[in-house]
Amino acid sequence: MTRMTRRKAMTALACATAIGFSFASSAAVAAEPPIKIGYAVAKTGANATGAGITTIPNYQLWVKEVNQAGGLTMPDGKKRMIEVVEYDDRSSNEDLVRAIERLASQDKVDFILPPWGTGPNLAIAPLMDRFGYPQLAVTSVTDKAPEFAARWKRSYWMLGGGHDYAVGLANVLKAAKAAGTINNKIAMVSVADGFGIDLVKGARPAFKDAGFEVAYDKTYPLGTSDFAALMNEAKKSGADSFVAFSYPPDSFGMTKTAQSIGFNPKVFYVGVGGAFPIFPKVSDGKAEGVMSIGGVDASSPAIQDYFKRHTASAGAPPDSWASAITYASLQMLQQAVQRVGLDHAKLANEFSTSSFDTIIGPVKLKDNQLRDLWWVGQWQGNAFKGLDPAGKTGAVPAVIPKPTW
Amino acid sequence: MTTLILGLVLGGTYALLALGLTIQYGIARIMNLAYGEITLAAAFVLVFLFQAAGISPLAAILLVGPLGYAIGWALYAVMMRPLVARSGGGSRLEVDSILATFGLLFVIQGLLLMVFGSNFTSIAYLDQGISVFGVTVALNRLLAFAVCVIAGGALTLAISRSRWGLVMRAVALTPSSAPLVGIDVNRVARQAFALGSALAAIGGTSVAMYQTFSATDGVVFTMKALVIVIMGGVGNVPGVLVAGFALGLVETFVATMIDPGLTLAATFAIFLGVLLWRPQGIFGRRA
Amino acid sequence: MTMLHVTRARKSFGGLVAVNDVSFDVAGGEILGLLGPNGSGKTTLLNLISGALAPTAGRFVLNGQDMTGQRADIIARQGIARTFQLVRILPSLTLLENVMVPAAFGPARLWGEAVVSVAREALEQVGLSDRLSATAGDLTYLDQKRLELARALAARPRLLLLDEWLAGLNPTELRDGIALIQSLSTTGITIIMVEHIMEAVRALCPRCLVMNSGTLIADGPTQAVLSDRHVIAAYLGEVEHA
Amino acid sequence: MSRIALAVVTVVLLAAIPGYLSDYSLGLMIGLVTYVTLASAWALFSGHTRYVSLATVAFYGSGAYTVAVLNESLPYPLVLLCAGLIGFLLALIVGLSTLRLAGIYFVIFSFGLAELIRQLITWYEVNVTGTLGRYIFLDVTARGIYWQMLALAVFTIGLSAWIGRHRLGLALKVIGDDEMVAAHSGIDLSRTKLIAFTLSSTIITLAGAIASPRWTYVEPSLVFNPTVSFLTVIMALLGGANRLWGPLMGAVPLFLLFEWLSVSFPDTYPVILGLMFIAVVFLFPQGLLSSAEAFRNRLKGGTA
Repeated sequence: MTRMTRRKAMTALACATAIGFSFASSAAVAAEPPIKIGYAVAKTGANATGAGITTIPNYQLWVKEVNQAGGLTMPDGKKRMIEVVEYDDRSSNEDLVRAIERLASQDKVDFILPPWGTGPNLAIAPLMDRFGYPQLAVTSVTDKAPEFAARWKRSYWMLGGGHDYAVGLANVLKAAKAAGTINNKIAMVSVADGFGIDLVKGARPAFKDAGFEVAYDKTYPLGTSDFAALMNEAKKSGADSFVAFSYPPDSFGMTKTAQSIGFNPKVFYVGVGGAFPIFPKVSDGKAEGVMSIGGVDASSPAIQDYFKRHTASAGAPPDSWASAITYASLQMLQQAVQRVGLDHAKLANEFSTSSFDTIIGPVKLKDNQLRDLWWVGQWQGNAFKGLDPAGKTGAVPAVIPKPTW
Repeated sequence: MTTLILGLVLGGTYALLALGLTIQYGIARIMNLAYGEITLAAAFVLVFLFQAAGISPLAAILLVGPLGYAIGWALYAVMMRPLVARSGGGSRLEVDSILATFGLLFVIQGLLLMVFGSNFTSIAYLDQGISVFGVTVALNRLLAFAVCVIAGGALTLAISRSRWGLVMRAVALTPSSAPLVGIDVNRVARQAFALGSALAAIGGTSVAMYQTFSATDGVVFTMKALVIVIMGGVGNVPGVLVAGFALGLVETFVATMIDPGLTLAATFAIFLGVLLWRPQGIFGRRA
Repeated sequence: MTMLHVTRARKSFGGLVAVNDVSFDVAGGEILGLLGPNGSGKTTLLNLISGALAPTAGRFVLNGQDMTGQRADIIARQGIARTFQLVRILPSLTLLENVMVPAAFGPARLWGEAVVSVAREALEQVGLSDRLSATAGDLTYLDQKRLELARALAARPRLLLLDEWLAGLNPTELRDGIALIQSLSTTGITIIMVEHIMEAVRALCPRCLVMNSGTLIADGPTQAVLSDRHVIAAYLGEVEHA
Repeated sequence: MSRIALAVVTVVLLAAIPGYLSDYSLGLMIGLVTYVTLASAWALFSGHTRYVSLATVAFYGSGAYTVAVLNESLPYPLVLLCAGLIGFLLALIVGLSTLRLAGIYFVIFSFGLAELIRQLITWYEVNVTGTLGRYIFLDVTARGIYWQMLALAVFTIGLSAWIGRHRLGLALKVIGDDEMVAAHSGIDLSRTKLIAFTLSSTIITLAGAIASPRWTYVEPSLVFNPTVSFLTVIMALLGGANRLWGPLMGAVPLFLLFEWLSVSFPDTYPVILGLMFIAVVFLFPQGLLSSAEAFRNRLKGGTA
């Protein structure tokens, strides 16, 4: 094979001033060899959109910031620049597996950042385990996280499971029902995909336990583009709450359809995509009151600052679900390296046992999982704010009923 | 009633998407796998014009349509013509055009990714509801439906009544003997391909109004269009209209009465069924 | 002894009746001419006999065996071989391979040495044995015609259907072609040939059938048939149209 | 004889290399051998008959999915056997119903088939089993996968070679050239096509089954990725689908090229890929092997 080109982090810098700055700083630390960090994410194919919104911009932002500050600090106080090796997995697990093998055995990178998505993270888990690399799996939602964390000792699962999100939503709705703002009927639709099924399986018992009747409960195939029939049925069901465990294009399509047919449930909840920065535009500026997965502590200065930096770097604000957590995972890496260096066993131990200070607040993993997450969020003002768990710092009370479109 | 109207409106958007493909494949004999990408490119251009230049999407259609025509013309002249010449009218053209346009698919998708990024794109335009016989339908869908009916109706008329249509039909039926009566097959095929591209672009602009899309969605459009074209009978404009409406009705019906999870399966099952029992299309004539 | 027995054969396409209740017999070893103006249904009749088309009605019996409505490959294995009006060779195969095909899949179902020697023999019969490994697509028109005949012969057929095999040849080639078919007749093969070239018909076929608009209008010794009033009218009618 | 000896030595060498390769190179070899298998198996049916099938992934994915469903309840060899059987039955059903379609209709049908199977499996999983996304936890190492895939590739090419000398091979070629002549020469069209299609599809299903343990997690949308079908077609056509070694000659350079492009130009490679694709169609209409042969003949003969 021909020699590969490394996309050095320096060349990835966006603006000229930044380049100048990094030259200056890299000259100062020229003696230290760079740290090689590799990742393989989808730049083309079905996963490219998700990776392009949540994963890649955060990797780029973090690398840029670290290198502008002179690099990663090692335990001995010396700084080493980051050199990035990146591959496109073409949204194919076969290519992804090969790329990880390449990163580990050919490029011998110091650390591998995870790909986007539940399937891809699972596909590389056995490999990462075999090579001994810690895997900070952020963008994978799975109820089996405890099982996986036990199976692959150096894997960390940081976005919870479908069950968690379903229960969180049930809590929010239960409170609203108790307050008498909504009736006991729910219209629920879900995408026929691993993600939608996980959530809907958690939601059915959770809603039942909370005393709800699921008046409409249907699954639609991945790739559906027209929701008129579905939304009309949901509207006719008489439910005050509309819940969709959906993917971004579907979440958007349903929102638009609800608006055009004048479907105004008191609770309007969509799945992935609801917390995307594009959502207010999709909803024609009427995102207020829409609920979705995730959320951020909008009052936190760290988060506000992160939103600003992300906007400056990527040209768009981050999504309000997995983006901040992705960035936080990189901060964990940064701090762990500073404490114990690049040894994989030591890093793994550090991730499992220590706590870290990140933009989402102090983070300490429990059984290799991040459990302190926002399960439900809502658009209020111009931000997507966390609702549940209600006791979490920064939680806001839910606005129910949602203002009409 | 609701099912009927929703199904018809959905069917209209489907049929609009398929109109161009049936002309490209039926008359120019090019199986254009990059059809969806052309649709998508037009959608991106519309959004760009709307957001950057503030041009109203309705006006933009008037711009994008001719642009699609020009691009289709150029594509045919540069890329397809040598393949057509090489095949000498044989069946090789089908395989060659599939392969070449598959490459084109990558090129356009790659360019879209580079220029517009991988993000979801969406504009809100005319998406307020409007009541049609008591059923609320989005205005932009209705617009697509109207464009479809007008374009489809005009095409049907033009092809069945005008001299130009006669020439088109002659080329579609027997490209080998059309030159005998003085028809420049190459010119007609180029016109048809360009017209198909223009229709694809118009379809794309209407998609941009009602749907969120990203740069990797093109294949979805191609497949949908293909299903409809095959069902309606290749090159058969009224057939495409009816097949599009039928598909919209079936999907809506299945989603309402049976299970939304089976809509796509139903689409493909019908499609495969049609292929097996009437490969010339529901409305095609037996060869 | 009757080799082929056709009873009230009929083929209609939609409203158009291409073959209209045609009945005739062919005796073993006979060379039968099938004449008629263009579009009179001759080729369709051949297609019905060879199984390329399924008849709308009628019966076809080959050597006492009913073959009505059978698939073409089964009929071929019963010993009927044919050439096509527009010559159909297998362009990407070599000459030898072309000719091996019916020997391998036809009535004899030969393979190995046997199939090659049969194929060589057939190519020799038509005078192409010096170019066994040439690609068939590269042949001239006449050689393609020869190849097609060799292919039909390699099936070792009991009944050979020739569809205007002599058409498009120049006078010298025509003489060679007629001689070739004549040499075949000595092997005892039965032939039905659709032909427009009267010279060839007179030289080769003791008996003729004439069709017009799907109907059999004459059946008898060639000389008598050709001077029949109806036959002349049919041909003259065609001239007027042209 | 020396040819066979050469082939044996090559296979032995190929079987021995995993010991000397890095994990990545081994992964690369697995991918390479997988596509050689797919392209050769595809050409087994489509190469000679010229029925361009885009159903490759329908079978490949079915194989992978079978392993995902059965890997916890049956021993591995039995799982493979089941996968092969399912591929065989599926091919039989599909073949019986579709092989009378010609030309573009067959192409499109085969494409729709993969989508239909994917939709049906999804619907079944969602509504009947209530899970979507299955895990494959098998103790099959990368080397194990490589050896199995290599064996399958050798078997496929061997089978193609054998068919090429057998009457089935001749029958397929004739069908590819002219079905009318084929029928009139006594070839049973449907039976011949069905046999070749079933053989080819069963091998493809097995390839999917063998490759699947590398992915750990399997979902219909992941395993029924239409790109696999397209790549297979392109590789076989590039090399020359009607030659024994054509698919291999197409798969090896294209696979390496894809890998190189995606590694070196992660951002622009779709455009480059597309352009090359078009170039291949224009420059090597008959496949690399034929073009190479024509070139050699020109050098040798001087005049054509």
